[in-house]
Parts: sequence; C-alpha cells; structure tokens
Amino acid sequence: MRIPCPFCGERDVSEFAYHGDTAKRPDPATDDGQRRFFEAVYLRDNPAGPHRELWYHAQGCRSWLIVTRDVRTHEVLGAALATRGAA
Amino acid sequence: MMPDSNRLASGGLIDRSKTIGFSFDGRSYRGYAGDTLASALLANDVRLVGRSFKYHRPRGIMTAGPEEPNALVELRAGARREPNTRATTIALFDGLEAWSQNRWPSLRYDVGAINWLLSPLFVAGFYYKTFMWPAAFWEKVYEPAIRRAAGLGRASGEADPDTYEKINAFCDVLIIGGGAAGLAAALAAGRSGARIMLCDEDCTLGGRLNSDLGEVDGRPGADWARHVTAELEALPNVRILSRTSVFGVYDGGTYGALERVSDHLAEPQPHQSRQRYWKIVAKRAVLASGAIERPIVFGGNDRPGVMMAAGVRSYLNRYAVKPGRRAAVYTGCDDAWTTAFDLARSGVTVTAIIDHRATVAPQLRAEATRLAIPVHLGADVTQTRGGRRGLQAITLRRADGREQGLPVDLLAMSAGWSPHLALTTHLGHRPRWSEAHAAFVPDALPPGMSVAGAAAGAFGLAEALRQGTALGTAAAEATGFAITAAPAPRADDEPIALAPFWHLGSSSKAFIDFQHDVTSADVALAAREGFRSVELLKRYTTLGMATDQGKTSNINGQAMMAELTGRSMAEIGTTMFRAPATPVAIGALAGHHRGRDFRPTRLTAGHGWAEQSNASFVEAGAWLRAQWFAQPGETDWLTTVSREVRDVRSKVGVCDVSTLGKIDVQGSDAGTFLDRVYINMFSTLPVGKTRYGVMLREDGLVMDDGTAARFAPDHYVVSTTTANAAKVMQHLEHARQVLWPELDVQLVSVTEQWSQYSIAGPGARQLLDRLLGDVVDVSDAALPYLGCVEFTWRDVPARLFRVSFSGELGYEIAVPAQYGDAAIRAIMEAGAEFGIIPYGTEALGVMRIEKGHVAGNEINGTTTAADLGLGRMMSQKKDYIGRVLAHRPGLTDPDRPTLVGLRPINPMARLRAGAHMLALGAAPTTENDEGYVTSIAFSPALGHWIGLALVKRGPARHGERMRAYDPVRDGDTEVELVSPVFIDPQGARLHG
Amino acid sequence: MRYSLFSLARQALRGHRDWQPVWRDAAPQASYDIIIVGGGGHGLATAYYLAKEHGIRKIAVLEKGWIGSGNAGRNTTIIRSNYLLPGNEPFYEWSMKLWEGLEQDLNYNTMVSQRGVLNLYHSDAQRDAFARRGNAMRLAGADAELLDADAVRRMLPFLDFDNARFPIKGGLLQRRGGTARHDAVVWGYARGASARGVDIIQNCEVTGFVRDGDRITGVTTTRGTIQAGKVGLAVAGSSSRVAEYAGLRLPIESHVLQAFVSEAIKPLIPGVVTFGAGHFYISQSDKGGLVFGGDIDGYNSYAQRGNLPTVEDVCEGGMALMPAIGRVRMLRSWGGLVDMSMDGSPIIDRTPLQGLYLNAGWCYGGFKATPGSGWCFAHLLARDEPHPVASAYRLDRFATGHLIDEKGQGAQPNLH
Amino acid sequence: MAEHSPSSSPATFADAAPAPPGSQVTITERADLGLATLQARKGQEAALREAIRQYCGVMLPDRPAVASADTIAFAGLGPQHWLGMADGSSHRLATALKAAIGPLASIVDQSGGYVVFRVGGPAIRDVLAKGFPIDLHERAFPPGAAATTVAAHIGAIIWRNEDQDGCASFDIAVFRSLSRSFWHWFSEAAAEFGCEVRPS
Repeated sequence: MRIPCPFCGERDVSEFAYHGDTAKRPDPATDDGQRRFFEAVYLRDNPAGPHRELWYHAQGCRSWLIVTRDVRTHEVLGAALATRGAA
Repeated sequence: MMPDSNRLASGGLIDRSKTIGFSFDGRSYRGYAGDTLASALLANDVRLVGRSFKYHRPRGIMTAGPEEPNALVELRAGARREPNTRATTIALFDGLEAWSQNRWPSLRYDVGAINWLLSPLFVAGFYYKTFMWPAAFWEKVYEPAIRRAAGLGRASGEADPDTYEKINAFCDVLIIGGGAAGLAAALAAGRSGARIMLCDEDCTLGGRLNSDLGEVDGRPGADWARHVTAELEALPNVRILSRTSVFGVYDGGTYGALERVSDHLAEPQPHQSRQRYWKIVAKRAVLASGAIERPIVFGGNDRPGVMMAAGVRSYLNRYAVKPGRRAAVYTGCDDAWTTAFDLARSGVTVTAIIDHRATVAPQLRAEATRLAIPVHLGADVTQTRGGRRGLQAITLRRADGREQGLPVDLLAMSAGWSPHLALTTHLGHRPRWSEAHAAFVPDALPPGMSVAGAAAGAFGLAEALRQGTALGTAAAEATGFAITAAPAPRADDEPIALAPFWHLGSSSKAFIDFQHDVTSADVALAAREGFRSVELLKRYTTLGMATDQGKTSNINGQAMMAELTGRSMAEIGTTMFRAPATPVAIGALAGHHRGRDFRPTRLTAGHGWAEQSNASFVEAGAWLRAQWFAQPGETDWLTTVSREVRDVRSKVGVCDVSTLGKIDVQGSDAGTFLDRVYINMFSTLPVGKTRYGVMLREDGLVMDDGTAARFAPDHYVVSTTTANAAKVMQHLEHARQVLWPELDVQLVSVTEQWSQYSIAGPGARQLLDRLLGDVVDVSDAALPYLGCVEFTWRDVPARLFRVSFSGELGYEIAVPAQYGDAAIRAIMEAGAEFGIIPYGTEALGVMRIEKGHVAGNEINGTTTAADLGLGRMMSQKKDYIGRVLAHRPGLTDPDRPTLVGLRPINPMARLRAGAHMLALGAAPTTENDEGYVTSIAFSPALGHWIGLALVKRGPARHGERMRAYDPVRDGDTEVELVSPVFIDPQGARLHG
Repeated sequence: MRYSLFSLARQALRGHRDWQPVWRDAAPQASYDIIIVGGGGHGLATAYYLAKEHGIRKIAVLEKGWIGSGNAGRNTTIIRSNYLLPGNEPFYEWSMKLWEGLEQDLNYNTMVSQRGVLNLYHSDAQRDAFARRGNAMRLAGADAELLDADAVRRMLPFLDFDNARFPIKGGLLQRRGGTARHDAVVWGYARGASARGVDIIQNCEVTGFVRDGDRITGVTTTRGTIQAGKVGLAVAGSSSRVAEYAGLRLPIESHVLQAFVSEAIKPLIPGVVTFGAGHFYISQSDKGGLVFGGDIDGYNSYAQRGNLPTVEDVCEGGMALMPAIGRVRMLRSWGGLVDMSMDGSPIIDRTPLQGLYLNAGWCYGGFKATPGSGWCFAHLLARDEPHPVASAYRLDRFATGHLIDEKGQGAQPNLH
Repeated sequence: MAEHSPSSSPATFADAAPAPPGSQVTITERADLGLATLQARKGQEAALREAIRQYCGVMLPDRPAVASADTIAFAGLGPQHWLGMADGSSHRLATALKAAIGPLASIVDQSGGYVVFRVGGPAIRDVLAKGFPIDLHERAFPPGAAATTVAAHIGAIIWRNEDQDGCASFDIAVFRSLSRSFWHWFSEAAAEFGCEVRPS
C-alpha cells in the first residue's frame, strides 16, 4: 500500500504509523465529558468502505495526515496534512 | 545403460560443447549447458524420480515447468540442502547433487509403498474419523507417525550459509512474463521510452517459443525471441530480469518478485547473493504469464511416462530429449496433436493419437495420416499398466466401446489449457468462467494491470503477439509516453480448438492432485459428506494445497465437484489464488536482516570508551547500553554492580544517559503546550529550572515520565525514557498538529544531538567544579537542586542539569554528540582524584529502586499516576491529555494495585520480579492474587534484597506481611510491605 | 454414523459409499429460540453447547458463506492458555481444558496436539515479565515452566543463539499448549450441533435486525426474515458492521492479520515457538508445512489480505530466530479480518438491546478460545448471566475503566 | 573536545576492506559539517524566508529539495521545517543562524545529531536501491532533490548533489548512533561492485 504524503510524495505504507479514525478531542469542559471522551477514544468508526483516518509519517516528514481510504480495497482516495484538514 | 541414451543427435537450445556432470541419488550422469535437471534425467532415461505423498506411488517427470507436481528433489547437500525443489526448473550446473524424497530405504524399494495396500482406508479426511482412542495416544503414537510420514523433503536443519538481498525498483510498465505476448508488449512499450521492467522466470526469454516450432516474423520462434531480447537489452530504459518470478500483487501498484541470482551455480560467487527479492512499484503492468496445461483424470494417470503433451514438446524441441520410445497422445485439444507430430518427426514411434472428441479439424487428420500416426476419435484411455520403471501399456477404449491394449512407454496427455491468472486475483478480484475457452479467464483486474496472451485466454501465437503489442502500447501511453505505432509481430497459426472434459469413471485410482494423492474417489467422498463448496473441497481433501499450489489439479477437482453436485463451472467458481504465486524462500524475504543485522544497533558516542573500559552491554530497545563495568578480579555481576553502587554513594560515579529521549520544544506557546501534555504545570516553571513530569495517554493511564528543563521563556527541553522516546515524539506531534494546530510550538528530537552523562555521588560537585569551574558556577547557591544552565565549555555549547535518579547529589552534563567521546574521557580524567568510577544500567537500576523511583517495569501501560504514588501531581487547575478518562471508576478504584516497597523477612532471601503477592496462608489461586513484584535489587547499603511491587491498597498496608509467590522459579518468600523509599527518605543526600 | 477405526474399515470395504453429510445443510425455518449469527468456530461451538449443555431445542446458525470461511479457517491453529491478567487467564485455561477433551466429546478428531508453546525471552526484564505471566498461569491452575537458555538449546538446537541481535536468554513453556486442526474444529462442532438438531444454514447473510422497540426479535437475511427469541453475534471481523444494523457502535476496529505456510517438509519444529524480540511465531503442521505469522498489518481493513511490509517483518523475525528455515519456501499466505478491541481482550456480553448478545473482539487470538467462547456464550445466552470465567468480558468496561489490557498499549488496537 | 566520537568516522570505516581495483562505488564522511534545524514560528514563514534570503541568498524550498548558496544549503525536511548545512562550521552554524534570524524560527543545533555520508560512483544507484524505498532515477530524483525516508530500517535523509566524475552523487544523513549500522549495511550492499572509502 502506498500513501501520497502531501509533502514527501507517494511512499510505502511502512514509513507511516497508523492511529485510527479522526475522532476529535471533545471539549473537556462539558458536563458529560467522560461519556464524550469514552466515545471519542473507544468507539471507533469501522465502516466497510471509505474511512477517514490519521496516519503519521514517522519515517518521513513527521507530518500527521488525514487519509481517506477505502478499507475494502485499500485504495487511497486522498491525503491531507492534519494541520490543514483537521477543521 | 548408455549415458544420455535419450538425447537427440541434433537440435534444441542446449550447448553440446559444455558437458555437465551431476548426480541423482548418488549415481553420476552427464548433461549439457541449457539442460534442466529434469531434461538431463530424461536424457539419461531416468524415469522414476520420486514417491508420492500418501501412497508412495512411483512418480516420474510430468511437466517441463514450474507447475511440476511430481519431480521434486532435495537439491544440494549440507547446509545448502533445498527440499521439494522442482527438477523441471533447476538449471543444470557442474557438480549438481540431487536426491529423491519421501522414500526409504531407496527410491526403487520403498517400504512406504505398503501404504498402497491400505489405500482404501486412507481416503480424504480419514484421520478425522479415527485415532481418537485412547486420547493420550495422539501425541505419543498416532501423530508422530503421521508427522514422519508427511512432508516430502528435509530441510537442512542448519543456518542457511547464503546471503539474500532486497531491492526496490520503480518503473512505468512492468511486464510479467517474457513469452511471445510479453516480448511483444515489452518491444512496443520499450520503444516509447517509458521505463520498462520485464520479468521472466526462465533463464532465457521466449516462453513457449523456445519449446514450439512455430515461426514469428518469418523466423523460428526461439530465434525471434533472441533477436527481440537483444533489441530490448540495447534500450537504456528497459530492464530485463530473467530467472525472476513475480510472486505477488500488492496495493498501490506494488509487486513482489524473486530473482534467482545464483541458483544456477553450485554456490554463489563472493559478494553475490543467492536470491534477490524485488519490490517493484509500477504505474502499469502487463501480465503475460501464459497458461498451464491440464492433465486428464483417468485410471493410472500418475505413472512415470504419463506426461503433459506440451511438456513433451519442450523436452523434444528445447532440450533435444526423447522422453520415450513408443508414444501415444491422449487429448481433447488440437494443441496436443502437435506433440504427436513433433514426436514422430523426432523419430519416436507414435502408436496413437487418442482424442476424446468425435471430430477434429481435417488438417490435423491429414498431418497425422502423412506421418502415419493412427488416430482414434471419440476414444479414451481408461487404464495404464507398468512397474517401477514406469508406463508399459495403456488401455484404449475406442468410440465403439471396445478396449484394446497399446504397448507404450510414453503417454502425452492434454485436456487443454488454463490461463495462469493467479496474479489477477491477489487483490481479491475473481476470474470468470468462459465456456468459449473452457477455462476461468481474468475478469476484473487489479488497478493498472492488463492481461495479454494465453493468460487472457489467447492460446494462439498470432493472437498473443497482437494482444501483447496492443497492451504494451496502451500501458506506455497511459504513463505518458507516445508510441509510434508499429505492427505486431506476425505468426500464422490457427486458433486452438478444444472440447472440455475432465475425468473418466475408473475402477482404479485416477489422480487429480498428483502431489497430494487426491483422487477422483476423494472428490466423490467430499461431495457425499457435504464438502461441496470448492473451498471446503480444498480443505477437506487438501486438493491444491501441495507445493505446486494446485496449478495442474484445481480445475479438474472443481470440475468434478461441479458435475457431482449438478452445478455449472460458473456456479461453483474457483478457489482464490493468494500470494506467493510461486513459492519463495523465507530467507529471500528477510534479505539482509538476519543475525546481527536483524535490526540496526544504536551506539552512543561514548560506546568506544565504554568498550575500552571493559563494559558489558545490554540491549535497551535498539540501543546497546553499558550494563556494568567489571574490574579485575570481579567474577560475578552482583559483585560488580554492588561495588558500583557503593562507590557512587560514597564517592562519585558517571553513567552514560545519552539514550534518554530528548525533545526540543520551542515557541511562544511552549509552556501552554506542555501544560496540556503533562499532568502537572510547566508554564509556571522558572527559566533555569527543571521539573519532573508525567504524561498520560488520553485513556488516563501513564504513558511516560521524565523532566522538562526551561532555558528560555519560549524554550524547553523535554526528556523521555529510552524506551518511549519515539512514542512520546509521535504523541507530542499529534498534540501539536492534530489537537492544537493553533499553538505556536515547534518540536524536534535532539536525542541524537546531545551526549549526556549523569555524574552522581557526594563528590559530584567537586568534580564538576574541577572540570567546569572556569566556565560555570556549580555551587549549590548558583545551581540548586533542579537547576539547569547552558554555557560554553572549551568552545562547545554545553548544558548542565542538577537532577538525580540515584538519590545522590547528581548532575547531568550534555555536550553535542560529536564531542561525546571527548567529554566522557575528560570527565574520567578530572574525576580520577575523586575516585570516580563508571557505572552501568544495573547500578542505575539498583539506586532508583532504593529511592522508589518508578521506571519501565512500573510504567507498563496499565498503571495510573495514583497507582505509582504520583496522584497528587495531577493538576486540578487545568485540562490535560488523559485527565477526563483517568477519573473513570475503574481507574480510581481504591482496590487497585498501588506502589509499595518490599523487604524480605529473611534477610538472606532473594526477591524476584514477576512474583505474585498473596496474603499469608492464602491458597495460590487467581482470586487470591493481590498484585505482583515489579522491580527488585540487592541493596548494598541495606545488605539485603529489596523490591517494588504493585499491591492492592498497598500504601495502607505498610508493615503487613505477605507472600511473594514465584512458582515458576520455585520461589515463595515472606515479605513485609514497606515504603518504596528505602534510602534517605528526607532527600538530604540529594540536596547535599 | 459414529466415527471409529471400525466404521472406517467397514466403509473402506464398501467403497466409502455410505458416509453421510457431516452436517445437514438446513434451510431456514420461520422462527428459532436462538439464532447464532456466524458459522465459524465460535458460532458453531456456541450452538453445540446450547444444544448439549443447556438443552435448547430450536437453534439456527446463520453463515453468509460456507462454514469456517472466516477466521476459523484463516489462523495459525495455536492453542494455549498463557495469559497474564485475571480477567483472561481463567477463561483461556477453561478453554484449554475443553480442548483436552474435545475429540472424545465430539467424536471427531480435531487433531488437538499438545506439543508445547514456547515464548522466548531475550532480556532480564522480559524474563521477569514472563515469570509474572507464568506465575499467573500457575495461579489459575495452568501449567507453566520458565526455561533458561540451555534448556531452550536442548529443545531447539537450530535457533540462532550465537549470532543473534537479541540473544535468547530462555523461554516460558506451556507444555499443554500446541495446535489443533482448525477446519476440523469447525466440522466437528458442525457435526455435533447438527446431530443435536441445530440448523446450520449456509449462504444466508444477515442484513438487518427485526426490532420491537429496544428488543431484538429476529433477523432479516438474504434468505428471508427469521424470528428469534434471542440473537447472538459471533461474527468476528465483521462485528462492527453487523452491530451497526442494530445501531450499535463497538469498541472495535477490523484489521487484517496475515499468516503463512511453507512447503511441507519432514519434521523440524516440535511445538510452537515465538520470538520475543520481533514479530514471529511458528509451528509445524502435521502435514509438514511450517505455519508462521507475526504482527497485524496495523490499519483498518476488510480486504482479507495484507501487504509486503508485514511479510518482510515476519520473515526477518523468522530468519533472526531460526536461520535454518532460510531455504524453506513460503507456499501460501492468507489474511484474516480480526476484531481488534480497544484493550486487546474479547467481549462476551449482553448488549443495550434486549435479546441481542455479543461475542466479539477476539483480536488475533480467537482460535484458541473457540471451545471456551462457545461454552461461555452459550451459558450467557441460555441463562442470561455471564459464565464466571468470562465475567470480565463486559462491553461496558471501556466506559468504566475496568480494562483487560495484557500489553498495556491502551486504546490503540493496532498495537495490541 | 574537538575529537570525534568513535561511532562516526574513522571507526565507522575501521572494518572497511581495501577497495578492489575498478571499484564502482565511493563513500566518504562529510566531517565537521554544521547542521541545524529551522522551524518557522507560527505565522513567521514568509518573514523567515525573507530573512534567510537576505542572510545568505537562499530561497527556502517548500518541498523536499535542497537549495544552496556558496557555503550554506537548506533541505526541506517537512512543512516549515528545514535542515541547514554548512561545511566546516560544526555547532557554530546554529549560533550563526540564531544571530541572523532571531525569533522567526526555532533553531536547533544538530551538528552532533547526524553523520553525513557522501556516496557516488557508477553503481551507486544499484547499491542504494537495496535499501532506499524511493525512486532515485534520473527523472524522479534530479540534482537538488531530497527525501526523508528509511533504508534498511535506518531513518535517512538523502539528497542528490551535482554529478561528480560523470556519476550521480548523493549525501545521506543518518542519526549518529546508527552510523555504524548504516555503514555495515552499505558496505555489504556495495561489496559486489567494489567500494572505495575516501578520506573526508
């Protein structure tokens, strides 16, 4: 599998570390913080289809990427720097 | 017997000027350069080459290619012995040594052949129904016997002496297979200037062109292949890899291939690898992997002398070998008639062409008549006869039902061809059944792949050349290279006609999977017992699971199951092919990375100095660290380590701590950032100070600990444990880039930039004053506990931290790593008068345990800050990673195992980490398990072993006695729970 | 027909004409007491024990493909009970005890072979971690021995002791561990369940649930709607997808785990060996193939296949550990879809929906759990209370923090 | 203090075999090379580029590439992250950059962090292909191209220099602690072509 790093270009998957879905860190100040954090940390998107997920280019530019990937075929549909795509 | 008695006087692609000596089962023979072991054996009239898996049936050479199920040998001897090597793919080399397999005491007289008498018992899955009583007999009696009987060849049992390499390659177009279609594709694409790789598993490009007599562009096919090869070799943008099998298709246009660099030599040349594993990334691929000829399932079809028709042509035309003297051909396909014609022209008596079909093309009949070959249409072979030497006669059943015997020693059979499409299915795409081809043909394809020639069902030469040219052109164009259209190479052959047929009912064993001895009766049994899916059929009968991967057998078994269960081939489908398409040596996939090169080794800048100082080293992740420094006369490690601890606590010692992770954190928001990743506050840390901090994962458990030093309002340096350095860096980058991209903070690892030495002991300040007094004030007033300072030392930037892991007056000095060696030598020199000693990780560990400091044994991913006695550090004033989930009930349960110290009641008793904590008198059960010992040390100061443990409600139980239960080491020690701080609880020494 | 050497011999004389289907290929009925979704080892074992131990009469097992087509047929066949944590070890030891009597219970030879499982250690810290594990095993009544390097050398002289990057210091041995013939386990349970009246329905994919408020009353399938008193999910690899039909989000990611087998060779490796300094484990099947594997690929996947970095990583580990396998050829690889849970341990529990029960999250270790999982899931389904040895496998433990995290990696499934 | 550590040259090459005649690969260490990382402070990227341009005439590349002036060069390591390099300056490069750039960037001395090898010769691409999983072909990796990647499990930054003696020339930076392992891999990969170790 190859991942198109927006900075480095297309690289073999072995250069990257996988993190999982792109759940956002909840607002810690809300009343039901524990439930929201539980959901964000433990209840993962696990679709059989396109999946938005975080990868870290550990052996490259050290960028965190948001990669959209079809997990049925491993086809990478897009990749963006997390600093830009996290919004 | 005359040597080489079956060799034709002329012809073939062998080099008769180069004679090669080899041996099989200890007997010497001769062959020629260009031979395979199989062709040379056949040339020497060796027909019996192996014994089958289950029934120990005598077996001979069946094919001339990598699909060979029978002719497997142990090649080479000693540490280089290779089991299950196909004689049909071994290039002959001088001194080649091969041995038959799965027989005892000899190939001719094999005791295992008695299994044949028991064959009615040994049907598919017989072992599931028996061998159950008595239960204890399975491991003791039945299974050892089964295991000894199974397997074919023997591994050497010794370390592989050869080397392997991995290579990365990138190209525009990868062409897989160098037969007619592949060569045509390579020629078309190569002329465009695109970067081409052409992989072919044979030593010579050409594929069937080297075995068949058809012409291309007006010259013999083999000549044409040589000519095209030369043109391709001259193109700088084309790379040809012969002896290279593409074994797998992976995501993103990645292909795995294996090049047999020196397997055709007795052993590799100096600095030459045995094999290379290529990882090829290709924008496009043209698969031109050809087709595999199908056997016919009839009684006795496994006898030596029953061969595949196209294989027979290979032996005749490529190797100039007559595989028999009196032959018959049995087929349902036009192609096999060519075998009869070629045999006849080579001087072999062809006694019959037996075609299952009632009618065939008139020109075939005409040619047979011309060559005086009797033809039987609508006829079959129902039985064979022969002995260990192989086939002696066949039984022919004519169209009118009458049977007759035909004495022959060679039967060439063919039920047609199956596209070799394994590589089209590796990404999960399924082939489709084509009635027109009577075969599964590629359907949906991996991205970027196209299929040309016989692999796509184009079994005729002209069509294969046309497809190759067209798809090679298209692939190059798709990667942006313009093609000046050139015509496809010409051949004028006819499309091949065939009628599919699969098996004949037979009273004797009719083999489907030759290597696994799966017969038509086994398939029938599977159908009867409900194993009707092709996948269940495979698993129940082991059809297609032998080393030939079912290349010749799958289709026949599936067809028979379809027929037995009244389904069409399209309905029943085929099993999936998975990588590797050709078996690959495990060593090749490891490449360079074995032995000491399994993983790289990280060495600190002071490593050479430590070696010279008689250090013993220990692996700490990828690092090698000095574990202790034995002095003359010290014979056991405990003496050395205790001496090191005593010397540090009484004088001064130095320890290389460069392996600790170091992260430079800068930016106007650096303090805010650290507040969010540590449980305690760092924005309030004064410049020139360090602070101990703990990081949690977002799930509330401790991830790592360390210190952060502040050198400027916008500049911190964070330290991590050695083990977690990369993990913490990733975690902080996640926080910076994903969680809070709005913060002005920059991170970079400086682990490698700084060599860092811990100097500890009552003499530490004096030493540093001697060493650095001219450039930095190390007095307690100027550099109190947890102070830090940057300065220039002998024109080099340096840092000094007043920190302590040992509980002694301690400092860490850091210099850029290129000066790390010089620095440790300078420290040792200056420390001589203070009695300095170097100490290693063991003494470091002893001293931290004496002080109750937690380390990796306690920060094991399952402990909370409170478990480690650090709960009070958790800030109430701010949010930080892990704060919310750390408050879940399961993580705040007062019953959780919590850090305590341990002291053995018997001061002589030894403690061991990994022991479990039980109440005195409690039975050793899981329910009574109250915790475990995490770390132990012999404390020279106390004169006995001490330990740290995580025990339920530990801190409330100081003074209580428990058992440290360690049955795997016969340990059961009574201990007292005590404070984890064994030495200097007030910290007087630290502040000294 | 009862299986025995006698019945085999009698059939041999009759040309094996009278063997009956090993299990009935049933068609779905309108309604069942209990429906098990998933015809793998766990699902079939659950049905078997429901029928045998709890006397439930109307049971169906629904399988979308052919039985055993998921992870039951895509694993490395290892059985062991060498776990560390009190939430796990008693369960796996119970499962081991069931393995030890399985063949006689099923009258089917599943080739349970207790040739030993040896985990090698390469440092003092790892030795102590293994001692802790071995002690935990002994507390739970399992067997465990801590071996030094010499003892390992006597067992496996061909390991790389002398030139290793990470020298072998010893190993933790469970002699009762070993392997079983994975497909036979499926067929044996199918035969036993079928004989007790369980309907095994292949090519029947569940496409949704029938709900009555917060109660599940049946399933919709590609072969029609089927009513059920209770529905149990045993669809590891697809747990999230099937649970989603009921609107549940699970603490699970689906990952791919690759495994490999070599060409068959004469006996070389006696038991199961794992490398402690890399991702590699190996055993040799009764057919002679070296069966080996390593880490999961490490990313979400439903593709049942992996990529080359893992292949290389596994083979590097293999060559680092036992360079004698260098010239042995890898013959086949396969990929299984595994339920990676957030703490690396499984779930056997009720769900928030009445009538819907979950057996999931087996990570890459579900095969060895097959009998225990079936036993405990059957207990839960029949009695509506967890079996004592599986009582920690709660679905709410992630919310409460009562995690069972053997490796201490936290909510990072690809690291478990 | 100016001595070099034994984990870099010369001890790295201590086990090097004498170069056979006709060696097709060369390697040397770029000793005493000054190295420093620069990361733009938030919102200061444009100002940083301008400051660097004024300081040494180099335009910081916004992709994996090397841009150089007479004695100084910058390689793009990541978004807003560069590696500055200057021969003979050792740790003084970071000091000089801090003085010139001030608060526009986080500047960190890395002169001790990496060992930089210069490799070349007619067979160099064949050697590098045995470890580097990136396309180093003329078309894909022209002079000035750079990449951060991993070779033989060793993290490496590689960039291509102008050709030397008609052959492609590359610089490879690896962490100092890994320089001996890197050399070991390289020497094995290069052995079939003959490898000449040149003094730095």
